[in-house]
Amino acid sequence: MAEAKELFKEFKIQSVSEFFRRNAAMLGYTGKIRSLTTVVHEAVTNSLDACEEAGILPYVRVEIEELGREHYKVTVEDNGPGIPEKFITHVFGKMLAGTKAHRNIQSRGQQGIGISGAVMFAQITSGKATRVITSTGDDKIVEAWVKIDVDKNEGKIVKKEKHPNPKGWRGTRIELEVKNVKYVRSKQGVYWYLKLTAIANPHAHIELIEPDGKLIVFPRSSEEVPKPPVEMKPHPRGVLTDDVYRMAKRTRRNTVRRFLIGEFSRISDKKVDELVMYIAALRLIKTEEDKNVQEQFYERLMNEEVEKVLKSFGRNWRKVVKEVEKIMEKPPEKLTWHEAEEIVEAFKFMKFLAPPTHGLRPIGEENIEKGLMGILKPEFVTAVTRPPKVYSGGIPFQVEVGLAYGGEISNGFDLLRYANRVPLLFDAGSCVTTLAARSIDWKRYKVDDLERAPVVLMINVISVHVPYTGTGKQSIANVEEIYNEIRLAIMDAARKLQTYLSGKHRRLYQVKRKKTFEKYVPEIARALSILTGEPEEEIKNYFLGFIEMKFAQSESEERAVPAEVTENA
Amino acid sequence: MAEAKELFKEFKIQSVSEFFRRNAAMLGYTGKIRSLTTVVHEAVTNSLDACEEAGILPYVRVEIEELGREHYKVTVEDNGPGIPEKFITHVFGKMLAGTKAHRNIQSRGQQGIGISGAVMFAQITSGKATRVITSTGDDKIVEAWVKIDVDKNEGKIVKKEKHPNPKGWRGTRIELEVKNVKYVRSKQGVYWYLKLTAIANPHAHIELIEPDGKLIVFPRSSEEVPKPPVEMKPHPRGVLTDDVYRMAKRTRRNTVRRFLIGEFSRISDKKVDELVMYIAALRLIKTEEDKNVQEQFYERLMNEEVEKVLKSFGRNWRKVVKEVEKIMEKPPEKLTWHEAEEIVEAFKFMKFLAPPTHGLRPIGEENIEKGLMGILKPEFVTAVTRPPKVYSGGIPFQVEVGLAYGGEISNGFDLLRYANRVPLLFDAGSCVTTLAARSIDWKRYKVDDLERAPVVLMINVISVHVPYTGTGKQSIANVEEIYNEIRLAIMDAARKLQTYLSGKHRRLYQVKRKKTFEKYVPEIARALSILTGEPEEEIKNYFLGFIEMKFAQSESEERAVPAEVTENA
Amino acid sequence: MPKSKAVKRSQPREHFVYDPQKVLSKLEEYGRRVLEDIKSGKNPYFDIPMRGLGNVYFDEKRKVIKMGDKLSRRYFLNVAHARKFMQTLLTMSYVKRLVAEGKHASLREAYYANKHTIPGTKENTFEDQRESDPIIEDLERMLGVLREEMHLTADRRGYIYGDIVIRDGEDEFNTSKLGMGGWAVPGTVEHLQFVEVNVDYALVVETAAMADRLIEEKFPKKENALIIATQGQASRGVRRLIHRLHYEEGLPIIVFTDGDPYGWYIYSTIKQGSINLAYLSEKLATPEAKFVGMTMDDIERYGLKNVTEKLKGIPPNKKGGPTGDYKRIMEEMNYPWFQNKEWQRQLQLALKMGVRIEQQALANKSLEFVAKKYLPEKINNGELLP
Amino acid sequence: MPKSKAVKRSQPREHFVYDPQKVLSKLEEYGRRVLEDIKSGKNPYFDIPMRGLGNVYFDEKRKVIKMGDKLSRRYFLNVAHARKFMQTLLTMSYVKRLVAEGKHASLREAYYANKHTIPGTKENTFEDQRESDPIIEDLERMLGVLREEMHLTADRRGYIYGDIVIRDGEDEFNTSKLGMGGWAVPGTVEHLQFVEVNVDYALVVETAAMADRLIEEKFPKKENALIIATQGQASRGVRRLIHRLHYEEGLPIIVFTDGDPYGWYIYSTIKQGSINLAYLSEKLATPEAKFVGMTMDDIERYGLKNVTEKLKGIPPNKKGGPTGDYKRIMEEMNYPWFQNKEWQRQLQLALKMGVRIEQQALANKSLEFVAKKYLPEKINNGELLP
Repeated sequence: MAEAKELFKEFKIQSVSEFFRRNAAMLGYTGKIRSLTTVVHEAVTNSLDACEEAGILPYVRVEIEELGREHYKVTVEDNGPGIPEKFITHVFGKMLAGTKAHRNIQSRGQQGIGISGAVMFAQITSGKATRVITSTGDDKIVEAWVKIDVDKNEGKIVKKEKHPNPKGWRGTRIELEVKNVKYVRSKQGVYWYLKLTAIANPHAHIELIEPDGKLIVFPRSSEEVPKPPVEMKPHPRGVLTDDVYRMAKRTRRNTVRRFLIGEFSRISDKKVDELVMYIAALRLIKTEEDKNVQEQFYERLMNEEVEKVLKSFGRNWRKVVKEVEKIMEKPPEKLTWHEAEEIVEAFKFMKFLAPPTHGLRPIGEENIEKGLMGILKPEFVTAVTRPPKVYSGGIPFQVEVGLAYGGEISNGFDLLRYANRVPLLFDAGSCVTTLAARSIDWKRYKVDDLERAPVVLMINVISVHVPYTGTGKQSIANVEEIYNEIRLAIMDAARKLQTYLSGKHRRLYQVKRKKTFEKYVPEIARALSILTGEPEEEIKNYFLGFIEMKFAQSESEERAVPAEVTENA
Repeated sequence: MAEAKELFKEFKIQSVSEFFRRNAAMLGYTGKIRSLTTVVHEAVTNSLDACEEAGILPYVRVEIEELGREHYKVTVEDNGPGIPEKFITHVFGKMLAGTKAHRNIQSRGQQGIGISGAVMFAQITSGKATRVITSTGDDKIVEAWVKIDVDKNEGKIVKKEKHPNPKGWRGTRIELEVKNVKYVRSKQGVYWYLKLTAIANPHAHIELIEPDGKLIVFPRSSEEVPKPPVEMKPHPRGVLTDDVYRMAKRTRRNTVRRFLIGEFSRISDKKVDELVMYIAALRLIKTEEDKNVQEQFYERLMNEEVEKVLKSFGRNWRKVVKEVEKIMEKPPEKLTWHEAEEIVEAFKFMKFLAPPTHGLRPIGEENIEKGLMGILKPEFVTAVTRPPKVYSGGIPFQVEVGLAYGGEISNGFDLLRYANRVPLLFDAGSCVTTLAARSIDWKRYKVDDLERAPVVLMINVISVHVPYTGTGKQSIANVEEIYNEIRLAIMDAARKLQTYLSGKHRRLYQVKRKKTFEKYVPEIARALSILTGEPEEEIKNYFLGFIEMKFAQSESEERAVPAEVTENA
Repeated sequence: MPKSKAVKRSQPREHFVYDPQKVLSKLEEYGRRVLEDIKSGKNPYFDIPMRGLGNVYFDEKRKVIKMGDKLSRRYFLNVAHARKFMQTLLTMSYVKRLVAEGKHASLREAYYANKHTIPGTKENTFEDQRESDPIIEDLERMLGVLREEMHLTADRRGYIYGDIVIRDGEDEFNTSKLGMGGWAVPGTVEHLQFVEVNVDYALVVETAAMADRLIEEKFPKKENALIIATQGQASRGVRRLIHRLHYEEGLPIIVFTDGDPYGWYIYSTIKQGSINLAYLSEKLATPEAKFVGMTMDDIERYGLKNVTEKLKGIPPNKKGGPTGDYKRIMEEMNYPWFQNKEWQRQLQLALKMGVRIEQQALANKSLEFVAKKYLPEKINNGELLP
Repeated sequence: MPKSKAVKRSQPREHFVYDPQKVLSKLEEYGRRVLEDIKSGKNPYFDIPMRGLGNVYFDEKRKVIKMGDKLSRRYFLNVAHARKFMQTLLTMSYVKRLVAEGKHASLREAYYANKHTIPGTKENTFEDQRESDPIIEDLERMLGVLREEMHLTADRRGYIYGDIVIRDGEDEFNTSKLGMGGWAVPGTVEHLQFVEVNVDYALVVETAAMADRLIEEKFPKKENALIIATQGQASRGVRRLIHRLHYEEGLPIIVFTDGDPYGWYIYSTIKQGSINLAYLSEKLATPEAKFVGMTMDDIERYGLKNVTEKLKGIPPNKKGGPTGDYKRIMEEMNYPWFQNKEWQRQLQLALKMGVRIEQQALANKSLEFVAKKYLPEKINNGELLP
């Protein structure tokens, strides 16, 4: 038997970069095509987010240069706010760090590893540092080569130069050299990724230079910078004890009551009073020994009968309420774990308004239509943005869809999936968007054969917390509330498409209809002539005259209709 | 437009614990039932690994106590080597740290977060520290309460006591208090997990005390401690430039040549000489400007024509080889990224022996049979351990299966999946083991209706690097080499089952067969009597006598066969 | 036991007259109405009594299915109607020519005669016989005449054997003097005359094999019966013949089918007409027909359990049921003419036993059993179902 | 143009004799052999000529399909054979009784007569007629006799009309004096005698509607022809009747079917027998029969394009083809008796045009067209296919 000490001799600390290497797939670095797309995604997302926060109309230029076999240089340049010199290592070098990942906010990236992962990927495949050129528009341009110190687990600038900035250039340009990747124009590749990004961000001008030198421009079709999403205070139904406990330690408020009112949504002064009663009630219920009676109390509490429950414990209840009230008045940093636990437990029994949704930033119907029209050039386009909803009791989300038909769209159904505006390129099969889109009876909407129709459907699911099915974050879980919202949105858009298609078909139909009757006239005339003995030609003329007359009437009746038809044309 | 500095004001560092919270699902903490199973898994895996390394026959006791609604205490106690006091925080407190995750070794856990994840999970759900009681068998028992300092990202002992150890107790007992979990006896729960663990570890005695006080014992059925897996040096085909570069910085060897020979598998002195030629050849090829010619050279290099390639560059080649040779003689820490890159590129053109497989530790046919027999009590059991194979050119793996039939097994097919002996409980549908098992034509092996047959199939895939489909590590990717090996193993086992079943069925069959003929005799006799006029009774007796005679003969002929049948009974 | 005690020939109650002129004038009248409508700028139409269960009722007094008064209106100027409107007129003009010229045509000939490409299109006047047959049915309902009266013949099937003399045009023959073959019943029997009828009753037999068995066993002679073999569901010709023999010659009609929902349906059709042809029941049905077998009681009584077969489909008390034979039996239990305890008992028994029994299963006893024992016993004792 | 120039009645070449004793002695002989085997401890068996395409050949000289000499041996002591062995003996003993007693039974009666539960089991001797019919076929091949000779009758179908006098037992009648109905052909025609045959040829017609059309148009009288309506595929009775009329009475046989693979198959069966019944072709087939129509050439010649219908299935040159009608045509192109340029041309044309044409489509011209023009023209000019 080996000695314990001996066994532990080799015990070493695993660095974050090692963790990265072991979990590359989870971070999007899996497969040669996808890895390249991920690198571009991280850089473009950073650019778009930065522009958005600074209120700048983004101009993003992506260049992919082939340096050798499976060896590329990726350059992404934007006209964003630039990065202050001292933050460069933080932005590009710190693993598990992010500008916003710690906030309760709808964001494009949720990995918390983002662009530093790209830097890391470049480093382990090519050994090269990432070159960053940036200026905030002041008098200097900073050029820095950033690497990750794999032992210390932080970024370091291996070389830095400063240049004058006579023309006041502002923006950031980063160059990453990567190996073991491949540029292919597939639906998982960079081209497709940028195309989808352009559709969802009509305010962005995006350019791509492919390895063969071809320039592709996805032009801007909206001049309006979307408002950046705002941070939303957590909803009492969405927090764990640990959250409350740690928030209490950090807060600058001076009582627990103020802390609760100030740092959570939907908690008012009155709600805190109610909370006190619930906590008191829960304390009293726990003193009850008969399990059945206890269950009944819990149930009544669930039905908002808190006062009755309290009173059923006799006079004692006022004393307990007093005790609990004291908690609310003490400094938050003195809140104990147990007290935090009591608060969270009470939250579960209380009724709250649904969480606020003002932090959600949909693309908007108009912008979706612009995006689809600008990039796909269809014959018809429509979009639906649904009002925000909540899932799992406390997490707000919102669904929007765009539907484009005909024009330059080739036959065959395409589904463009987005989560918080970010295109999802992988794992389409299990995604709630796919399931919802497939569940629609398209025939009802005059799309007879979806697989051969020139239809593009885009779906964007927006949430502070999108429920992905996997850590690759490429597929949204089949949450019932989201599924239903997507269906409603699609059906709404499909109805508009149906109206359009009906109008288009109706005009052809009238002509065809008249012919339907006319063609039978000779047959009818001959038969009636045999039956009645009257001359065939005469009978024919009676019938043709009758048809003319009727169609002249009906044409004028039906001419009123097209107004409704052209609504979306 | 906002100023960049303002935007970056809120920039904060994300702690590892925050990372944990954001990625809990990936680490197995998703769903109330699964989270509890994961906690138990981490603790039990630690215990079994520790025992194995120390050569101890494990005795593991798991107790689940229900403290309240979705609130449990999990206690896991083992008779392992114990943990030296100073390593306690490392083992339980350091996130992203692991005893073995950095080594090239087959291990039960590959997350690199392991038990500290469980500690973290306990902490954020119940707020409680994890209680650890351990002794290496010396004169003291250490009792420590461990927490994770979420800001500093490391473990801390919040309270520690030492006790005397008069009886020389050795082992580790940990107690975790967790909330938001649920104990259910489902196929994703603790009971099932431990049952599967017991089957794959017949040398372990495992006990479970369920929340209602019920004790379940999975007794030991083998007295042999499996040899711990050994570390395997990396195979040249499986390394990236970054690996070579960093290993060179760390090595204690004093030349690159010795470094290569010493720290990689399948590299000999002669191979290094060969490597020199390949690097030289590659350098020369890169000087060639005609792309077509270059391609031809690459191809010839692939065909081991390195000398011819070198010579085709004229006299110059010797000079280049000399230069490369110098690299091999310099101290490894002086190796540049570019040189490491050249080495890795050359590796791709060279031929190597397949990687060594001695580090793989299958359960073994005998132990699988013992495990299945001991836990499931079937009527028939067999197992097949295939020889090691390699996938993706450089990663060794090995497959074994066990097949149990009848006895106390209830009707309905069950597949028990393992990776490195660890039960896989989730995502069965996409797992290569499921696909392979389903692809078998069971009818061929006398299992007519698999879904209703009393059959249990266990499959264990062993590898230094099991290719999981997702970061949840619950499903093995459909890698062709692995798929084929699993199929071969199943078919081999199924053949043995078939032989068994044939023997069993044959005896019943003979009786039935004789009756088949006898029942027609009266009909035949009557008809023949009508046709020939002979008495019915007489004809009957002729026929019955004939059947008796023939079956007496055939019985003796067929009695020779059963020898082959009982082979595995 | 006196012969044919329970079965007696009665007095004739109908005399058949066929007047082609009636059909012609009706056709002309309808044509003229269409012409008047169009001349006055009205959308011309036909009113056609609706087909199907929704538009029939059971005349309890006269015991026949009759057509209700629901109409469907077929317009010229209606996209959904125009083609059928044209087809209706086309068929009407064809019938006018047939009747006027004294020719007969089969349904298929009528289809082909009227099928042609509409000039200037790729469309045919009729694409399929499935288009022309319903139009002819429509005309029958609309004009209130049999298709036979429009000189359109259905497919023929069935033959007869027995001591009756028929005149067909110039020919006169005794259908028991034609060897074992019997006389094949033509598609139209309107023109037949019954010169001599020397039998006591007509036995309508479902299968040709059973009819041939009875002929081989000389049953018609011994029992003084006319055998009418339907060869499955009775053709319109056979049903019209049965109707005429009963009403014009007073012959009792006794039906002998397999003991299964199909056999009982055959009986039902002979007796009351089918739902689809409700409008014809007055001319085609014979409500006074009786049923001799096979019944469910026969299985027990004659020890035939061994040669029954399982009903097809799912019984009503099982999940997904009733389907197949069971469903058919359930439907038959609701027929107005089966609302009597004898038939309800038989049908209930069938559901309960879950088996069927064929006529030919009687061969399990012996070949002559059916002719020597089964039929004479049941018929002469009057053990017949209503 | 002289009447019936191309079609002449010839001298009789066969005289039919039927000897029940032959069948009986064969049955006894086989029974005795089984008994001898079992007595001497040998596994008893029957040798049965194999059915199906693999065991037939075309006798070029005599122009009929004949059975080859491949045998399948059916043992008693073989799990796969035992039940059939028992069934063979059961059926043999039944046939012995039928023939000995001079009774006839239908296939279904034979099935019921032999069906019973095997004592001590839940198994029936026959579960289904699908079990007993093949045994009877086996016996036909094994004993070399027609099932009719074993007194087992097939379902009857078909009727005849024309100036011939038939004696059936005691009855004698002229089949043109039976009104429009004609005479129904019984299942067995072995016992018929042809007293007078006053026609020049027999016209075999596929559909009853067409036969009735010809009768209505008085074709049999005008053209001195016998009409034989097969009503679809010719029954064994009808085929045997055709064979006898041709060989015993020298009547030329002219076949008139739809112009489609099914019609040509009907012709083919009349002419040469079917593959399944190859062993009977000497008694059932009439290789000298000729074919008048419908042909593919008729479509062009008589302007019938409008009333053709599309062939069903996928043509040979399309993916997944040939299926359906196309496949059938391809098969027919390989029949030995269609190996002549006339038939190859017709079949090729059918493939190319992708259409079929029905007899009744001739009604598109006029009702009397077929009787007044189409048939007389083709037959009297000898425009017949071999």
